[in-house]
Amino acid sequence: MPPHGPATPRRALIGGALALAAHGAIRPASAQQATLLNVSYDPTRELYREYNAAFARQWQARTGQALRVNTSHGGSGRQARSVIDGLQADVVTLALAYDIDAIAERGLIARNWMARLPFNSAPYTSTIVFLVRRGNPKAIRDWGDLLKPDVRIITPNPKTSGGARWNYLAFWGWALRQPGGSAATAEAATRQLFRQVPVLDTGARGSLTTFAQRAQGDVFLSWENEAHLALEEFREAGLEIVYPRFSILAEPSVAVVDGNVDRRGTRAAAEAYLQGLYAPEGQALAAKHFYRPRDAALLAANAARFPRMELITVDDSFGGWAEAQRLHFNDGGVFDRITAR
Amino acid sequence: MSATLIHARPARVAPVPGLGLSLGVTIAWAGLIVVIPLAALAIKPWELGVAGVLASLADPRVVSALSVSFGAALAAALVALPLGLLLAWAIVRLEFPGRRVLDGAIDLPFALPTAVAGIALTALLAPNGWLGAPLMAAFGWQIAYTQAGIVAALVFVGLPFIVRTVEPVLRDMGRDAEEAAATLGATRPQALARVVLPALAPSLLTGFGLAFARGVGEYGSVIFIAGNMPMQTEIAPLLIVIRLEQFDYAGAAAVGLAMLLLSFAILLGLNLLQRALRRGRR
Amino acid sequence: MSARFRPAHADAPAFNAVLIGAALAVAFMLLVLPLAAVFVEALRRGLPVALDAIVEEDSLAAIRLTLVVAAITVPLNLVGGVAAAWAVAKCDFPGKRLLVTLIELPFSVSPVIAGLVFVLIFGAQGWLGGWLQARDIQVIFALPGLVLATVFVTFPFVARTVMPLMQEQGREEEEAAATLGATGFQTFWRVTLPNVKWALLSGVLLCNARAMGEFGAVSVVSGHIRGETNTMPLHVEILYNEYQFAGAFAVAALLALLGLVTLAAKSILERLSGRPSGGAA
Amino acid sequence: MTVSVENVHRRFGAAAALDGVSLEVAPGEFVALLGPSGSGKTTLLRVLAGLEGTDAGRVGIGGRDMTGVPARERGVGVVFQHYALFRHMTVFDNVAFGLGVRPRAERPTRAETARRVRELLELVRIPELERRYPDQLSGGQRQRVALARALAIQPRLLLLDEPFGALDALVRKEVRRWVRRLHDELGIATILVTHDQEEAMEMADRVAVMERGRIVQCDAPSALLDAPATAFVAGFVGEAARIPCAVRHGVAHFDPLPLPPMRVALPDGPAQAFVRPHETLAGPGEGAVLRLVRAGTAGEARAVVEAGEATLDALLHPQGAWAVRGGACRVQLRAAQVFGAAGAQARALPLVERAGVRA
Repeated sequence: MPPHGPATPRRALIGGALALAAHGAIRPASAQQATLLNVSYDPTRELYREYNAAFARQWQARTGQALRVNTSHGGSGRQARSVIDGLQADVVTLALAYDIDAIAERGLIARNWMARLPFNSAPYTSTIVFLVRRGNPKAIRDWGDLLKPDVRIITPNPKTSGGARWNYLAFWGWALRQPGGSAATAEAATRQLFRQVPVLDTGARGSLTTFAQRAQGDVFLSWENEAHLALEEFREAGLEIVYPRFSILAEPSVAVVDGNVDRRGTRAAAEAYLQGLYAPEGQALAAKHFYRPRDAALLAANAARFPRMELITVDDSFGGWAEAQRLHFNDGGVFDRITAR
Repeated sequence: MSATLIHARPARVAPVPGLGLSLGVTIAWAGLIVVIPLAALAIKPWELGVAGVLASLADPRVVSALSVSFGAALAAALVALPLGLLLAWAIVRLEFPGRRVLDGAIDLPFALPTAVAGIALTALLAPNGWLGAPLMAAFGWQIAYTQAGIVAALVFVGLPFIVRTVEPVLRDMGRDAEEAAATLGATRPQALARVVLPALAPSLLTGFGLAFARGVGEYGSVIFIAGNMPMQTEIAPLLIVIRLEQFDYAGAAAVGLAMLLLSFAILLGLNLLQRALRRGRR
Repeated sequence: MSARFRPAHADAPAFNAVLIGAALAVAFMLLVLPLAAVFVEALRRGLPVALDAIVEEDSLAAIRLTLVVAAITVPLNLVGGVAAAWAVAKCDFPGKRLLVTLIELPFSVSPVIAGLVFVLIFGAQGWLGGWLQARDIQVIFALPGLVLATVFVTFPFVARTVMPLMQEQGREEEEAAATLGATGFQTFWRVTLPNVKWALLSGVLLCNARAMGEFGAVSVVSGHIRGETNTMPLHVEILYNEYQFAGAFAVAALLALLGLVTLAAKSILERLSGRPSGGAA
Repeated sequence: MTVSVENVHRRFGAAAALDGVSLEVAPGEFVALLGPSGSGKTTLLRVLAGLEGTDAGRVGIGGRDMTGVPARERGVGVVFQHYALFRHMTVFDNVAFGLGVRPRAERPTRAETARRVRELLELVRIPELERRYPDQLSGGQRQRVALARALAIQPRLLLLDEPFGALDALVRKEVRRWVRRLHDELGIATILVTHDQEEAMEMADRVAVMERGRIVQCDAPSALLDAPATAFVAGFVGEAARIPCAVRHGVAHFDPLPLPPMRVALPDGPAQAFVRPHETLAGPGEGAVLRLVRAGTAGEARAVVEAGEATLDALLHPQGAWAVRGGACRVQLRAAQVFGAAGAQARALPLVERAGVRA
C-alpha cells in the first residue's frame, strides 16, 4: 500500500468533491432538461408512473421542451414534512388536504390553494373498503362486523398514514350514525376497534404487506385503489374486496408548490401537470388505477368497478380537516386517548 | 541536554510532533460532524419551554415508547451476552470445521443494511415464516409483531458488538491463567467462574454497553418487525419520526434528547461499573 | 495407554461438542438464516427477474448514488479518524477523554436522531435553512445531506479501530524517528502508518460497509426521489413498498453481497497481517 | 523418589516433543532441565504438572502414579513463565486462591487462610503488597507473588518454567540465589526449566540436558563440564569451540588448521573436537594470528586467535610484550573432548608434553 497510499485519500477527496459539484449540491435554476418533482403519498406510485410518462409526452408535443417528472413516495405526513424542510417539490399530490394545509401554513403554497383547481383541488376521489381473505371466513360485511371479538383488523397508524386517518374517520362516522350514537359511543367503539389491531405499520403499503404477505389479521382497511392493486399483486394470497354500504369520501388533494416553482421557473409545467389530471386522459388513467374519476360520464361508464356507496365527507361530518386533525390525531387527541392503557 | 541551558525556563518539548495539525483536524472534524449537530438537538426542545419539554416527555406514549426501547435494548443485550460469549469462545477456543466461516459470519449484521435485516427477520419470524411457523405450531409463540420481535431484531444487531469486544480479550488472555488455576487445585467450573469470567467481565460489560446503546436507537431493523402498537410495541425512534411528521420538531428533538441523555447516563453507569471491576488495573 | 488423557484445564470433548453445536446453531439461526432469506426471496421469481431489477434504471441510479456517498464518506472519515487516533494515542493534551467520548458518541445516537439533527440545522425551517435557500443551495434532500448523515453514522469506525492499536504501540518508534530528524509528516507516513495499516484498512472496510448500508439516518434526509436521492437501502424500501418483493430482495441481496465482499476482504487482510483484530463496533 | 518419569512419550502431530524421557528426582533435590527451545523441556514440565497428557510412559510423584491424574489433584506448584497471575485479583487473593478452591471440607477458615497467606508473603518478603493488583507490581515482585501462590498449596514438587526470563540481569542474579536459598529452607523438590546454562549450573544440584525430546545427560554441573556424554552436551554446556578433525591410528589431526595433532583413543574416522578456552594456549610462534588481547577477570591474559578458518578463545601463555594485536602466534591444545562416529568419545591429550606448557 505505501507506494500508492498517499494518493488514495487525496484522489478520493478530489473525486468526491467533483462528484458533489456534479451532482448538484448547488442546483442551477435552469437545467438543460426541465424536471418536475411530484411529491406524493404511498399508493399513487402506479398511477403517477404512468401519468408522468404521458404528461411528459404531451408537454414535449405542446412546448417542445423535454421534461422529466420525478416522484417521491412515502407516508403523506412525512412527505409534507420533507417539502416543508426544503424538498424541492413542484407539485404535491397528497392523501389529505390537511397535509397540504400544513405546507401552506409555512408559506410555500398560497392559502387559497384548494380553490385554485376544481373539486376542492382533488382531481379524483377514493374511499375506504375492506380487504378480506378468500371466502370471507369471518363474514365481514359492514363496519359493525369489525367489532366481533374474533376479528383482527389491520390498518396503518393514523399518526403516520393518511389512509389510516380516512379509515379511522370512516369508522367513527359509522359509529356516530348508529342508533344512540354520540361522540362517547363512537370513542368507545373506536377504542374497541384498535384493541383488535395486532400490527400498526407506519404506512398503507407496509400494512398491506403485513396483511397479505405475513398473513396477519382477518380484514384490512384499505384505500379502494390499493385493494384492487392487492388483488393483482397478491393473487396467491387469495384476497377479496368487501364494499361496506357506507364509507367516507376521500379526496386526495393536489397543489402547486408556489414557493418552489417560482424560484425554479417551473410554474407553467407544474400547473399544466395538475390540470392534466382533470383532462380526459388523466381522468382515464385515474380510473384505470381505481381512483374514482370526477368526470361523471367516465364514472358512469365504470359503474361496475366503482360500486355506489353512501359516503360522508370530512367537511360535513368533522368540520374540516384542521378540526378533525386537532381533535383526533394531534398529540393528546382522541387517538392517543383510546390507545393509552 | 543543552536545551535547559539555553532556555531560562524549563522547556516543554512535545515528544511526538504533529499535535497541532492532528488535533486541529480532529477538533474541526468532531466539531462539525458531532458537536454542532448534537448541539442543535440539545437546543431545539427548549423552544417549548421547560414545562413544555417536561409535558412532552411525560406523555404516557412517550414514556411507554422510551421504556419499550430501553427495555427491549436491555433484554436484547442480556440475551446477546451469553450468545456472544458462546460465539467468541467457539471462535477462539474450539477447533472445528467451519470455524473460519463462523468467524466471518459474525460480522454479517454489519454488512446487512438494517432495513434489509428488518424485512428478512420479519419474513423469518412472522407466524407464517420459516422460523415463525414452527414456533407457532410447536409452542404457540408469536415472535414478530410483539416485544419479542423487537428483542430478536436487536439481538441480531447487537450480537457482533459483544463477540468482537470479547474475542480479542479472550485471545489475548491465553490459557496460562486457567492452567495456573488447575495446578492450584481449582476444578474446571471453579476456574471458569473465578478466573475466566472475571477476566472477561470488563470486555463483556463493554460489549453489553455497545449492544445496548446500539439497540436503543435502532430503527430500520425494528420497524418492520415491531408491530408498532402504541403503548406496546412502539419504539422511541418511531415516535421521533411520528412527531416529525406532525411538524413537531421541538417535540421530536425532546424525545431524541431524552434518549441520548438516558443512554448516556446508562453508558456512564456501565463505565463506572467497569472501572470498579478494573480497580487497580492500569 | 493414556492417549485419552485430558488436561485438567480443558473441557470434556462432549462438552466442547455441545458448545460447538450451540454456537453453530446460534450462528445459523441469528446470522445465516436472515441472509439466506434475502437470497431465497431474491431468487424466488428466478435469476432473470432479480437481474432485471438490478439493471433497471432507477436501481442503477441508486447503486451509483450509494457508491458516490460511500466514496465521499469513507475518505472524510479516514482522514478525520486517523488524525483523531494520532492526536489521542501519540500526544498529550487536556480534554483528551472528552474528545474520545465525543468520537464514540455517534455509536449511541439513534440513526433517526442523526437524520433529525441535520434537518434541524439545514432544513428550510432550520438554523441555516433561510440562508441556504436564499443562495439556492440544497443540503438535505440532496447529496450533501446524504453524505453528512452517513459521515455522522460511520464517524467512529476508523478512529475506533486504529486508536487502540496506536495506543498499544506507544510512542517509542515516533520518538526514535524524531531523534533521527524526521518531520511529523514523515514520521507519520513512514513509521506510524505502516504499523497500523491493517487495522486502518479494516476500519475503512467496516466504515464502508456501514456507509453503504445505512438506512435510518439517510431515510430522514433523503427526500426519496426515485433516480435522484434514493440510495440502495432506500430503493429496497421503495421496491418493497411497490410489492416488487423479488426486486427489493434482489437489490438487498446485491447490497448484502457488497457487504460480504467487504467483510471477506477485511478478514483476508486480517489473516494476511497475521493479527486478529477486534475491529467491531 | 519424589519424581519418577519413566520412558514418557509425547507427540504433537508428527513431531515428538518427548521421545522416551526418564528422570528421577530425589526428595529435596533441585534439578534443572536445560536445553535449547524446542528440546521438550517445557513439555516435560507440563506433563509433570498434569497440563499435558502423555502418549506412553509413566509419571510418578511422591510415590503415587500420576499418569492421567488431572493437574488439580496433583498438588504440584507451578511458577509460569509469565507468572500467569490473576489480573483481576489482589496479591492476597492470588495467593489465597489455591486454598479457596479446595473442597469445602478441606478448606481452611478465613482466618486460617489469611494467616497462611501473610506467612507466605512474609516468606517471599513482600508483605506490604497484599492489597496491590498484579499490574501495579514490578517483574520481581510478580515473580515472588507467583512463587507464594504456588507454595500456598504446600506442593510436594515445585516446577519453575523459565521464571527469571522477564527480570533484568542484576535482579535475576539476586533472585536466583534467593530462590535457591528458599528451596534449601523448605526442602521441596524443585524442577527448573531454563535455556540459560549459567542459571542451571548455578542453581541446580543436577542438570538434565535435553535435546530433541530426550534427556541426553543428567548429572551434577561439574560432571557435565568434565565429562559431557555427547557432542551436543559438550557444545551446549559451558564455553567450547567445535573443531572438526580426523582420527588416524589413535591420533587426531586438525588439518588444514594449524593445530598440533593430539593422541586420542578412538577408532579411525572423522570426529569432532570440543576445546574449552582454558585448555587452549596461545604462545609465541607461527601459524595463527592474534586478533585480540585482553585481561581476564582473574589476572590472566586472554586472547582471541585466528587459526586458519577457526576463531578460538585462548589463554595467552606466556604473557608478555611479544603478544601484539595482529602478530603471529602458535596455538596448542592442552586437552580436548573428541567425539567420533556412533557416539564414541575420548579425551584427547597432546602428543608431546613440553616443559613449560603444563600449567
